[in-house]
Amino acid sequence: MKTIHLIKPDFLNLKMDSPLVLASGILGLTASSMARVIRFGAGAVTSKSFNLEWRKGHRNPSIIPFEHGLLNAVGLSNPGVDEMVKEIRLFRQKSEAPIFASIFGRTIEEFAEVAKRAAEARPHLIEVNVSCPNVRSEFGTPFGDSPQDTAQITRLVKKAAGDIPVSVKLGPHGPGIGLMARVCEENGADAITAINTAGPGMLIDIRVRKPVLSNKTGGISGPAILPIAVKSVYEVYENVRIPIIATGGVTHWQDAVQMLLAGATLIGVGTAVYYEGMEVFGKINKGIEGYMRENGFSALKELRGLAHE
Amino acid sequence: MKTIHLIKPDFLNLKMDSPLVLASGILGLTASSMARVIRFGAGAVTSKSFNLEWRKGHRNPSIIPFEHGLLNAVGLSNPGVDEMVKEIRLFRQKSEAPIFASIFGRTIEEFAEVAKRAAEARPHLIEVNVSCPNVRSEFGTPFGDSPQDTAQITRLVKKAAGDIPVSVKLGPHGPGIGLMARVCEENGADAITAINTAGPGMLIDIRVRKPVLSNKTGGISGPAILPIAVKSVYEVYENVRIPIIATGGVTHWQDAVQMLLAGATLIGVGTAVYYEGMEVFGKINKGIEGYMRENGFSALKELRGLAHE
Amino acid sequence: MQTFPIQKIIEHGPGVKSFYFPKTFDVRAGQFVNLWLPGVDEKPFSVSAVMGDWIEISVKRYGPFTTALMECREGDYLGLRGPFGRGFTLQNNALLIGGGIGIAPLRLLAQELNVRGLRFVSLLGAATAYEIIFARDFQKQSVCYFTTDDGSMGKKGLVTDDLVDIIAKEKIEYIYAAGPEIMFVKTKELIDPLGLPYEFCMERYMKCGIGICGQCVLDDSGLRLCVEGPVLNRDDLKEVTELGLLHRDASGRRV
Amino acid sequence: MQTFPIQKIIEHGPGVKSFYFPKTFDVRAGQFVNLWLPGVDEKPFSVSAVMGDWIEISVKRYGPFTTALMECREGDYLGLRGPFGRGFTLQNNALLIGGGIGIAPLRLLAQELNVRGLRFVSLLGAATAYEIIFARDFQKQSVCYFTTDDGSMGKKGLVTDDLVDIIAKEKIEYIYAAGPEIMFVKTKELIDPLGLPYEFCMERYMKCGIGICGQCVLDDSGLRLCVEGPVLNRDDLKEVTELGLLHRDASGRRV
Ligand SMILES: Cc1cc2nc3c(=O)[nH]c(=O)nc-3n(C[C@H](O)[C@H](O)[C@H](O)COP(=O)(O)OP(=O)(O)OC[C@H]3O[C@@H](n4cnc5c(N)ncnc54)[C@H](O)[C@@H]3O)c2cc1C
Ligand SMILES: Cc1cc2nc3c(=O)[nH]c(=O)nc-3n(C[C@H](O)[C@H](O)[C@H](O)COP(=O)(O)OP(=O)(O)OC[C@H]3O[C@@H](n4cnc5c(N)ncnc54)[C@H](O)[C@@H]3O)c2cc1C
Ligand SMILES: Cc1cc2nc3c(=O)[nH]c(=O)nc-3n(C[C@H](O)[C@H](O)[C@H](O)COP(=O)(O)O)c2cc1C
Ligand SMILES: Cc1cc2nc3c(=O)[nH]c(=O)nc-3n(C[C@H](O)[C@H](O)[C@H](O)COP(=O)(O)O)c2cc1C
Ligand code: FES
Ligand code: FES
Repeated sequence: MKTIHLIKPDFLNLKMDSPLVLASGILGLTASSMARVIRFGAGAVTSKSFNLEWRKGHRNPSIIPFEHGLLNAVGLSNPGVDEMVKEIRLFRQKSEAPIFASIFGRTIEEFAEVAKRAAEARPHLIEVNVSCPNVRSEFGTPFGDSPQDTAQITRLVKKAAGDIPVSVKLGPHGPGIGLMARVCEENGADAITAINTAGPGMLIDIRVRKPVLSNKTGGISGPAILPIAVKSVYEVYENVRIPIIATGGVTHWQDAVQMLLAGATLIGVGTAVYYEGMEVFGKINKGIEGYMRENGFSALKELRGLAHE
Repeated sequence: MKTIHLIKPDFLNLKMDSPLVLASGILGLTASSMARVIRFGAGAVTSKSFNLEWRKGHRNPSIIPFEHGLLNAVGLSNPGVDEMVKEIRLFRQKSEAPIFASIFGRTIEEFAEVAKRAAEARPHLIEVNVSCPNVRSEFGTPFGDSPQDTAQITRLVKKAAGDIPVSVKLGPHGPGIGLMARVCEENGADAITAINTAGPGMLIDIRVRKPVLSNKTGGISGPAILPIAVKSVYEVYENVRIPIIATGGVTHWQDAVQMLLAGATLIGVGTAVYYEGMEVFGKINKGIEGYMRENGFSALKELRGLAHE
Repeated sequence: MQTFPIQKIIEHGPGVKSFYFPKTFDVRAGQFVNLWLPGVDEKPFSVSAVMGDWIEISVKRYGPFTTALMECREGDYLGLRGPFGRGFTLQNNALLIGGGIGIAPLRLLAQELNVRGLRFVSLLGAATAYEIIFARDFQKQSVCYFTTDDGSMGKKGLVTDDLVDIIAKEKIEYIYAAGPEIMFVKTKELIDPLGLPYEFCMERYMKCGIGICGQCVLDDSGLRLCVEGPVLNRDDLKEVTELGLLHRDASGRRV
Repeated sequence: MQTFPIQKIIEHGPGVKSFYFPKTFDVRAGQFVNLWLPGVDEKPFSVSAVMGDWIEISVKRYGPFTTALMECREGDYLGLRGPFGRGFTLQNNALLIGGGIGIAPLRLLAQELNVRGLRFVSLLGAATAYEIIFARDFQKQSVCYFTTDDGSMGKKGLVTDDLVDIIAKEKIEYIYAAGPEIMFVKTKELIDPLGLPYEFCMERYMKCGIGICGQCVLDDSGLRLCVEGPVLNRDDLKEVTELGLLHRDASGRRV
């Protein structure tokens, strides 16, 4: 991927050639996989969310397409912190692009512990997933629905992470994403990732007469949720000054530009890989660059939040 | 529309030829409009939500299509209870099909007052809209996000409505739709309508660099939200015994069957009129009937909730 | 919603302008588009002509929206979506009756009739000469009768004054009309006794333009003007009881 | 997800069956589908043949999923989505090396080569005779060599035992292989020195089948077996460092 000067973001002093970040849970299990995503034009990658011990997650079907997006209830399957620390280290050897370590915990304390262990691998950012909707039956309401829990997790992770910056990943529902972002900022977060999957939703097969996902319900991603994500980013931008990793439904470059205008500094891309292939990163980069040239912008930050004026 | 025996629903002893109900806010301003919808095959209609005084609502654009559904922020524009009472009466003269009066209030007390006034027109059901997401800036958080408010509104409306049955219309987000449905049932609701629009969402025009809706954000309806609606209906069915008017994203007969399997007694149809025209009611009726014949069902209630087994 | 830059603006006279936009869809006479002026409002407008790669929209200043529109410059981006509704059918030996800015949709109709080689006669009226937009184009394509309130062009008076005479003289077999509602009422009174078939291009307050909000539905027919209209024919209008009476405003109230 | 009824079931022997489903898409040899057994799980399976309006899927019992599948009856509805992945390229003078249920994708490959008039030779091995599914069909289309662990069909031993000799004798120019991973390792050792091009149809634990979960990605290439595979060629495999080594389970751990 040739470096395109125009679209270099200004995010926490990290060196990136594109504002696009591979979203957590997509192709983020191994160093090899994430390094390949960089070769296709992503500016940074986010690992699959991991916690202390490995987890099998939910049985299949755990990821199913419907006409307008994907439903997934992977159930936070992951190989555990030991394995992921190795993969993050390996990635850092393979690639100069930043890697964000996505972490979660079953308890508030586990978040801090995982953050501490993850920090050993020196990721460029720790992303704190407080908003997975797919482990409700196991863990209860996501921590991200509670301002108190989120505040505490942010504080503890921030401390455990040392000098590594921390982004908190919020869901679109719950008690107002603007409020939650403020809580994170006040408790030391360096960035906000918005959003996780929406819904959740369910699809029932009318022949078999059963929910298709083994977990019955699953989070919704992809084109269907773009308006929810744009609205969330717009709202977060109005509430905090820390940068936003805008994620949710971005499939075409026009969607990415909407996110920038709503207030994004970086843009997460996940499900679009299904719709547009690995080439999606290069295509969106090119589209943003074309838009900037056509409209006389010379840096990404000139676009940021323009829709608020 | 020829009466199709197979698809007569069993809903609160109302005589209906189809389980399809025109959803509130769609073609529900006048008796003429609603009577025409019945001629296209709906089993019942719901009026536009109204309150005591007429309201202009938000400026245009207030309803915009995106690739996977509609965004709307009509802002509860309505001609007020006086006018709507006249239209409901007129509808009852024109048609034998049931009409549901959708009401809202800016205060808890107004709900009761509107219900009392609406009852004068003898609608077959009063639907209580506690979940409109588009008047947040004006009214604050929807009442439907608070179990206490919803309980009180349900009780007051139920009393004001006298012998007219009451359905409470819930949104998909907030503190758990299963819990909210239980609150409504415990406080006397005769049915649950699920769901109102999802999100809300926002779309930004990348040339003009502004949110397209005059209200900036709007509720999402149509195909994009079907999985959220199916999941909500499934959850309500697990929590209450009163019947469900399942609404949200139903566009094809297969969607309607999903709703029945999830636990619906009636099925609301709104945005599909945009995608499939007025013929959508007839098409879905035919599709459900075909499915029932093919699979050996002889009454709608045999399908109800089958996906839970 | 897609936005497009204004390609060109023509001023016919104070408060009457035509705007040109890139043509990105096919459109038939009588169909309309929704114009979005960011920060202001969105309103329906007939397409008044198709010229190569451009579509033309012609506007008269009334209230806040059209006033804001008059201030737009070439190159400004406006939202434009459509085309919505059903257009005119194309008939021979027709009379085109236009009142004021109602002349706009008739201009595209004249283009279409002309292309098909169908004969028509134009009867156009307005407050003053420059409001009879593109009068010269109509004259090139058809016999024309003009009326103005101030007598600045054609006969002084209302467009309907000589209607019955013109119908007889020009051997008219079909009527198209577009203009203020009072003009429809007058026209209907005069031509119903003659048994002539007709199509009116009507206006109502609109919200969605796509047939779901119910704002533009006509009593007693239940027809949605944005989908089954805005052009209604004699049969449609038989069931419309509100012609020339109250309309609905943004709240849905009759005003 | 779409569900379809099982049209027909053939039992080859204990724990080995072929299932027939309506054909609703085109599929190429090497591509696979995901089968959903409601209430049980969803797993990938190669399409082993296309017969008129049906597709055939051939399965050997291993664990819980395939055990449940063995209990299905004709008429049962199963979820089926696909086709996923890239298939085999079609080459002349090829050797098809199949081990156990790996014979399944080679059966469709044989059909395709045959239709194109391309010459091939089959070398198929399994634990016992009935596990060499559709042996007669292979014999009709090609010279065949069989091996079984118990000697119940063909030569007793492993499929790779006489590989180099057969390549020389049959003037083989291209290799296709499908079977257990250990067979690939052996095969690769034997043919790499010969400089022959090859394609292996591989298996990994899969979740999404659509290239997003990362579960099936191969070290060190980063290739997704469900999209860039399941058929990998010599060039692809040059970058795969995990062949015959650890795989990832449902958690993503190497096991
Ligand atoms: C299908 C359709 C096609 C249309 N095509 C055109 C067109 O081609 N060109 C065009 O200029 N307009 C057209 N209109 C009307 C247009 O949509 C606006 O309503 C109109 O331009 C006035 O908007 P405004 O906001 O400026 O004024 P408003 O604030 O809506 O109105 C200001 C005042 O003018 C009165 N008024 C508004 N419109 C009219 C009218 N048409 N006749 C008489 N009085 C009126 C109102 O009652 C009010 O008192 C069309 C409307 C429809 C429904
Ligand atoms: C692209 C692709 C195509 C496939 N095509 C076919 C096919 O056509 N027919 C078919 O029967 N299967 C095929 N498989 C394998 C299939 O998806 C299942 O993994 C397999 O059938 C076992 O599933 P299970 O749940 O019954 O057993 P599991 O519970 O997954 O396994 C039980 C035990 O058997 C072992 N095991 C599982 N699979 C294999 C194997 N393939 N070889 C050796 N040991 C194994 C496991 O390690 C475990 O110890 C394919 C897999 C992929 C990825
Ligand atoms: C299959 C799948 C798995 C995901 N796993 C995770 C995860 O482990 N951690 C996390 O924070 N988000 C996870 N997500 C959410 C995505 O990171 C992203 O927030 C969401 O999908 C919206 O973006 P998209 O529409 O671009 O996919 C997952 C999404 C999908 C589709
Ligand atoms: C333009 C529009 C206006 C609506 N107005 C109302 C309303 O006044 N009251 C209400 O309860 N729901 C209203 N709704 C929500 C619908 O009744 C319905 O719950 C929602 O659109 C989901 O169903 P659908 O996908 O079939 O449209 C409105 C929806 C739309 C699209
Ligand atoms: S404007 Fe909404 S139905 Fe016509
Ligand atoms: S199985 Fe998910 S990427 Fe291949």
